[in-house]
Amino acid sequence: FSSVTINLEGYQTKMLDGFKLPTQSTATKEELLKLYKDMNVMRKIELACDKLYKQREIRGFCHLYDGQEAVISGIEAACNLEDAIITAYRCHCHAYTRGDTPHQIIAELMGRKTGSTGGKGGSMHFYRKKTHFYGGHGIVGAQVPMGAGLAFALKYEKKPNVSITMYGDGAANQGQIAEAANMAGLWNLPCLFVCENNLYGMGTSTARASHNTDFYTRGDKIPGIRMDGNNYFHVKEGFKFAKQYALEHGPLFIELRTYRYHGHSMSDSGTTYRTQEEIKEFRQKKDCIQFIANTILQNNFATQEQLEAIQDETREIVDKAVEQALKDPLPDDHELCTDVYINNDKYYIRGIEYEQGYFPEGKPY
Amino acid sequence: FSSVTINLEGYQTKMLDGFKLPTQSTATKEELLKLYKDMNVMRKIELACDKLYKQREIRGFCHLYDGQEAVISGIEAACNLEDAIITAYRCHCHAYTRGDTPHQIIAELMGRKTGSTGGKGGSMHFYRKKTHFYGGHGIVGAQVPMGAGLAFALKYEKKPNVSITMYGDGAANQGQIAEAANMAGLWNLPCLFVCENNLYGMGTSTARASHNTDFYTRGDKIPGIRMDGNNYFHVKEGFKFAKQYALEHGPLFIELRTYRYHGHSMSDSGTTYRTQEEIKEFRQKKDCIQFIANTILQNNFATQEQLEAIQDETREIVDKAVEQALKDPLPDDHELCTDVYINNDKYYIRGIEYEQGYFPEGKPY
Amino acid sequence: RTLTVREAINAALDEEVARDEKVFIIGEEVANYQGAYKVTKGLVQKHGPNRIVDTPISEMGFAGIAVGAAMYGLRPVVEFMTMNFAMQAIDQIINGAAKIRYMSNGDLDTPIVFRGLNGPAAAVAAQHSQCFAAWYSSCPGLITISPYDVEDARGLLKAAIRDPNPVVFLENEIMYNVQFTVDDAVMDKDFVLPIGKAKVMREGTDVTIVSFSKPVKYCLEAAELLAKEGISCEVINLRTIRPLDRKAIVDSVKKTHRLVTVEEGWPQCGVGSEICALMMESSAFDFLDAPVERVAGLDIPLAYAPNLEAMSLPNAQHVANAVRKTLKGHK
Amino acid sequence: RTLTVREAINAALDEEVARDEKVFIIGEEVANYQGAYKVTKGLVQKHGPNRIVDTPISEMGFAGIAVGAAMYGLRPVVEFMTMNFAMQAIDQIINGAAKIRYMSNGDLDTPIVFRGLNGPAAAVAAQHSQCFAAWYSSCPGLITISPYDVEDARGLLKAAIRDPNPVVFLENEIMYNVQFTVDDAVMDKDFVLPIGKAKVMREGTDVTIVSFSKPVKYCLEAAELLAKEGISCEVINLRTIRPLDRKAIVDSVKKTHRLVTVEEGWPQCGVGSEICALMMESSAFDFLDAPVERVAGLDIPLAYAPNLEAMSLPNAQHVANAVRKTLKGHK
Ligand SMILES: Cc1ncc(C[n+]2csc(CCOP(=O)(O)OP(=O)(O)O)c2C)c(N)n1
Ligand SMILES: Cc1ncc(C[n+]2csc(CCOP(=O)(O)OP(=O)(O)O)c2C)c(N)n1
Ligand SMILES: [Mg+2]
Ligand SMILES: [Mg+2]
Repeated sequence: FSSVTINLEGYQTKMLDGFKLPTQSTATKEELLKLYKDMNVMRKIELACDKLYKQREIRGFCHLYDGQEAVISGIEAACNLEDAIITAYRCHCHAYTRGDTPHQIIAELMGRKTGSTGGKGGSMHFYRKKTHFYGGHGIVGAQVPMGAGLAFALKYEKKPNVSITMYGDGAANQGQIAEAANMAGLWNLPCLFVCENNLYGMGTSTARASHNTDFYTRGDKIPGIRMDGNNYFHVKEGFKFAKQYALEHGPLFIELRTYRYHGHSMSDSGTTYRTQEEIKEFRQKKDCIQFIANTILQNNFATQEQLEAIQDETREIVDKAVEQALKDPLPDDHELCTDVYINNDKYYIRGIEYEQGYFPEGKPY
Repeated sequence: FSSVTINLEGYQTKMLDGFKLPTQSTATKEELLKLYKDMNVMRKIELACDKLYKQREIRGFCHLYDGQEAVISGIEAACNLEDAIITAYRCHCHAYTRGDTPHQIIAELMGRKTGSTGGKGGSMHFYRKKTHFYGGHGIVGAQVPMGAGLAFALKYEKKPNVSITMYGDGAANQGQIAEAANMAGLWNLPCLFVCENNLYGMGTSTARASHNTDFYTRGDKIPGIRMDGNNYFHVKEGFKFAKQYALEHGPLFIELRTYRYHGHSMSDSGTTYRTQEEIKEFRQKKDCIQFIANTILQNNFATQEQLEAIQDETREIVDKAVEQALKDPLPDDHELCTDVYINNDKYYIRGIEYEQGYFPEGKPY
Repeated sequence: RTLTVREAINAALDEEVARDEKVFIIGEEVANYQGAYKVTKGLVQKHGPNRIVDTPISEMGFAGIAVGAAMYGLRPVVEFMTMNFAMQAIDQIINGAAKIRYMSNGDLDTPIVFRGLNGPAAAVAAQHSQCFAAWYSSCPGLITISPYDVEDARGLLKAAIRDPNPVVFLENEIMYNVQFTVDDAVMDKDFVLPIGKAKVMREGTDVTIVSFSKPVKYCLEAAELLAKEGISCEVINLRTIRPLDRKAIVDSVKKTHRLVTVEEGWPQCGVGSEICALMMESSAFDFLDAPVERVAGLDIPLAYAPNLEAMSLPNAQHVANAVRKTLKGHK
Repeated sequence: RTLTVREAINAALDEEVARDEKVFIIGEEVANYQGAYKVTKGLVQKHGPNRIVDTPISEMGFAGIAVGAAMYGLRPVVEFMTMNFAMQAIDQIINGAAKIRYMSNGDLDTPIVFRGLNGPAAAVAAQHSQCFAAWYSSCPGLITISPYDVEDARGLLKAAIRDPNPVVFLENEIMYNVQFTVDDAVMDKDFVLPIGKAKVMREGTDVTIVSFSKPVKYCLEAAELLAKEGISCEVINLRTIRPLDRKAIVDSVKKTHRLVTVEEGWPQCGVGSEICALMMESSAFDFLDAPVERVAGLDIPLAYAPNLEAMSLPNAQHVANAVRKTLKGHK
């Protein structure tokens, strides 16, 4: 049974004097190999999307997560599937860690019947109620009060769980985050306000959008922690602490420093507002998957060849998913008007032309 | 030429180390007598409204300002009529200091043609563009971004003026204030975010609504000052400093501790969520007008009789205003549809019944 | 039994909170202060602060919190002090609650009621007097209800809270104080009215008058008035604005051949407009003996002065005039 | 000259910023990034960051800042990245801008334009596809414009910026890329179109088709199609939704006796509904030889999948069908 203990860099904190923050992280070989595989699946899903988008198999917005995989991986390692999670539109990998298959995710992006939401939601709208994943939200910042509401419900139902409420550095300037934080603070909600700071909101750097760019300090009287979002261990241990803290004391602001490799969405090259050097620097020196690979290799948990085998395996998983999705049919026509309401059949749905509508009574009146 | 110098209690501040806050205030006899008169006019306007409301001469909402007069008086003493001011619905006295007459104010509350907005706005909606008074706003918090916008315009036009953007302790929890503050901070707008903390937002005490009740600290990286809103001198000197600061450095958060004697609006007795003792305490020991009277008397600027004469004079002013307003007609019928648009005549206005509408072409088509 | 609409709503809330522990009430001043309009009077004393939750003034925030709680499985009843302030939170209502079931392919639900007073009250001027019936009712995924009397308020609010879909429930301040007599059935703990069904308030043969909320009163008054002129009006109280009870309107028009719509909101793209469209596209068209008459709030921001206010809002006279016009036949 | 709608809007903005130093542009990504949809391309380079102002993601905040600046006397042009996000700021648009002149008895004005893309784009699903024409156009005090082509976009945006009233200007993403040929007059620095005037895009005698924004294209296509069947369609591009050019519609119907309305927004309380109401209450009623046909977006939140999306939106076939129905006479 082989495992490794890693020393963690100190956490930057606000109003957490007297609390002992983690200083070490221990991981088994199995955990790391599984992690390496999962992170590779995530990365490859995103790269597949990039390719499919260029082939016009995916349309509309498509916000990729490559570069940020350690964030969601570390969070999930510290929490469980009863902890509610909600995020914005950059959500493919959150769907994966919450249980959607690569095939479901890619099929959804291609608008197929077999996709996670049967082709109805698309890139920005993944959900999985049974593992407490609540989206996948397209309106920047609006998911944050919802996340506080999930925390409200967890507390109301006396669950030993937290709400992981995620948003970006750009979203941080939406006033509804301040509103939600104030109520979470007043009511001691078990809510983690998790800012994924990837340095840009679309084309705007944090300094151009935020008067205060220390996002972990933006909860006013709510304490905060900054974590290294490229370091799985830092995130994982940080979130173990954070979850425990939130259950005992109430909300916490968390900033995760990370980086998105791709542009904001597919129409953004991602190179007009940041330098090639900066991108290179992050890709080459701070890549979160390479960091795991290095840890594995340094501890002789696997050989380079074994890691390459994992790579091949994950490539195959994603390739197969793509292949399958390409063959999958679009949603059935009759799905068009389902699930507008619960008890949908009772509701009149007007057609584009009047007579084409759905009439609960069976015919136009 | 007689004047008095008063030592001020220290200001509570945030992020203003290195700045010299005022320690003294000097006022002439004339200033104080004029102030005493103005504050009495304000108080008596509000008391007249109370009475008129009970006589059913005023309807709807009616938010009175008695108890808080030192706030607006101190601000106006430090600023001038080119400094823009905007506040919420508790705005009768702001209208007065910006130049509306007691008659115009009371007439407006009674919905008369001679009122400040010709009977169209009512209690919550006073404006006076020529002295840069921008309302009078009924949606709690929404005036705050507007105030930042006034500051934006002042800066854009390179004016040596600030925007005095006022809101209540309850309003402080509206997210749009955080949004406006962030932009004001980023862009160095000459904006004073002025929170009139009268301890309650409707029936809710600050501690029940605000996780952080130190309102002067709620601007994140924007510095702040807390002032004694019952003390004219403290407010006046504080705002002289604040205006200068804002012109040189950008926005500032200001909290003014004060108290409203009346309930929130006329349907609120104001006694279910606070104790009689508390109200008595403020009325008897901290009344802002009595404080000025005492200052005048202590410095022999006037005798008790002379102050009573001023009281009589102001009573007469307000009584006459009421008397006149009671006689004034309601708005002319033809005013009903004016000023919906600029170039109003060009616009069709549908009637309650079709044919009764206003047709720019002269007749229904 | 005689009670006011306020009491009816209060009792409906009380009973539903008692009945289902997932139901809770959230909003400004709903608990300690007993409601800004005293609609939630006594509830916090009875059910405690976990079930009756006072919020800061943060409409977008607490609406979003309620949507999140509903997604988890609770059944929030959100009180907006007035629906005017819900405009700050409307994104949460539309993009949060209304669309989420469809977007999630049925995976997520938001059983939630957004309630508050709507439309013109008295002397509160333009920012506090808007009617939102047309806006909300335009949105699929949402149910929009606007009760008139005690029976409506009680039966529809209870139905709304029990319904698994998101509901916007538009009350009227002036109606809060109005008393109605109801029979025992209405006071039953399980009295619910069907959502999406209009009520014929008065049967008639010459003209159909369709309305909702407070103006139903003017319609009934006008009907009374017109009865004296020998005109028989059928008055329909829509109750639900979406799903609109199209059939009830069509059936009535087939009988009366004439239609007047009455609302306090602005005319353009209003509820009356939609009913005109219904006449165009349904089988009722051939039965119309005169064009539909719309009675609506004057197309201006509402003024404060009592005379201007009165001139801006429909009353029984307007309704009666409109009826008479439809009876005069074509223009 | 041939140019795209995007270029037309870009040039209109450029010229108006140059023409009047009170005009400035504010919104997310409008400056350095050149606009999320590149509509403001090159403007910050030319006019500098004081005139072209990038904001944080704070719709309510920057809309309010713009309203405040307008009250002071500036003339802001607010870009919402899409009008869906303006829902967060709609209180500032309605209670701030639209009502303030009336409430202040004419003392305060807000010369301001709120612009952004509106309605369904392509494959962006329910939260990014809503049409707000009906909502905004319901509000007195506000002007609501929705251009179709280059001439519209250029002439109406310039008019909107010069107009002293608050304007909501609803663009369409798909139209941004569409090229149109225009003559020199349109390119004149002072080319403005009259607000409140519709344009007859194609004259015809058998049926009037009324639409706005992108669907005008489908109407023209349908007219082309139907011409081959010997049906002559008059196509009206509304351009302005409020004030609606009622007269243009009425006059056309008096000529053709038949009417079809076409929009991409949801049907209930939509623009088509209002036009049905207009037919009821105007002198056009007696000229109608068939009930009005409404063509509108399907009454559901828009789905992402291409086939479902296509099935949810009107196209030329729907328009043609509707026309044929009106010609078949009564139902
Ligand atoms: C309310 C709202 N405003 C604007 C947008 C358009 N928009 C989508 S993503 C985005 C940038 C968000 O940046 P950030 O929060 O940092 O998240 P990231 O994309 O970096 O993950 C913007 C402006 C939106 N979807 N919703
Ligand atoms: C957006 C909005 N929400 C709620 C209200 C109802 N309301 C009016 S005043 C008020 C209390 C405000 O308290 P505060 O800001 O402390 O100001 P004060 O009345 O003490 O001067 C509330 C809840 C409103 N007008 N607008
Ligand atoms: Mg970011
Ligand atoms: Mg207060």
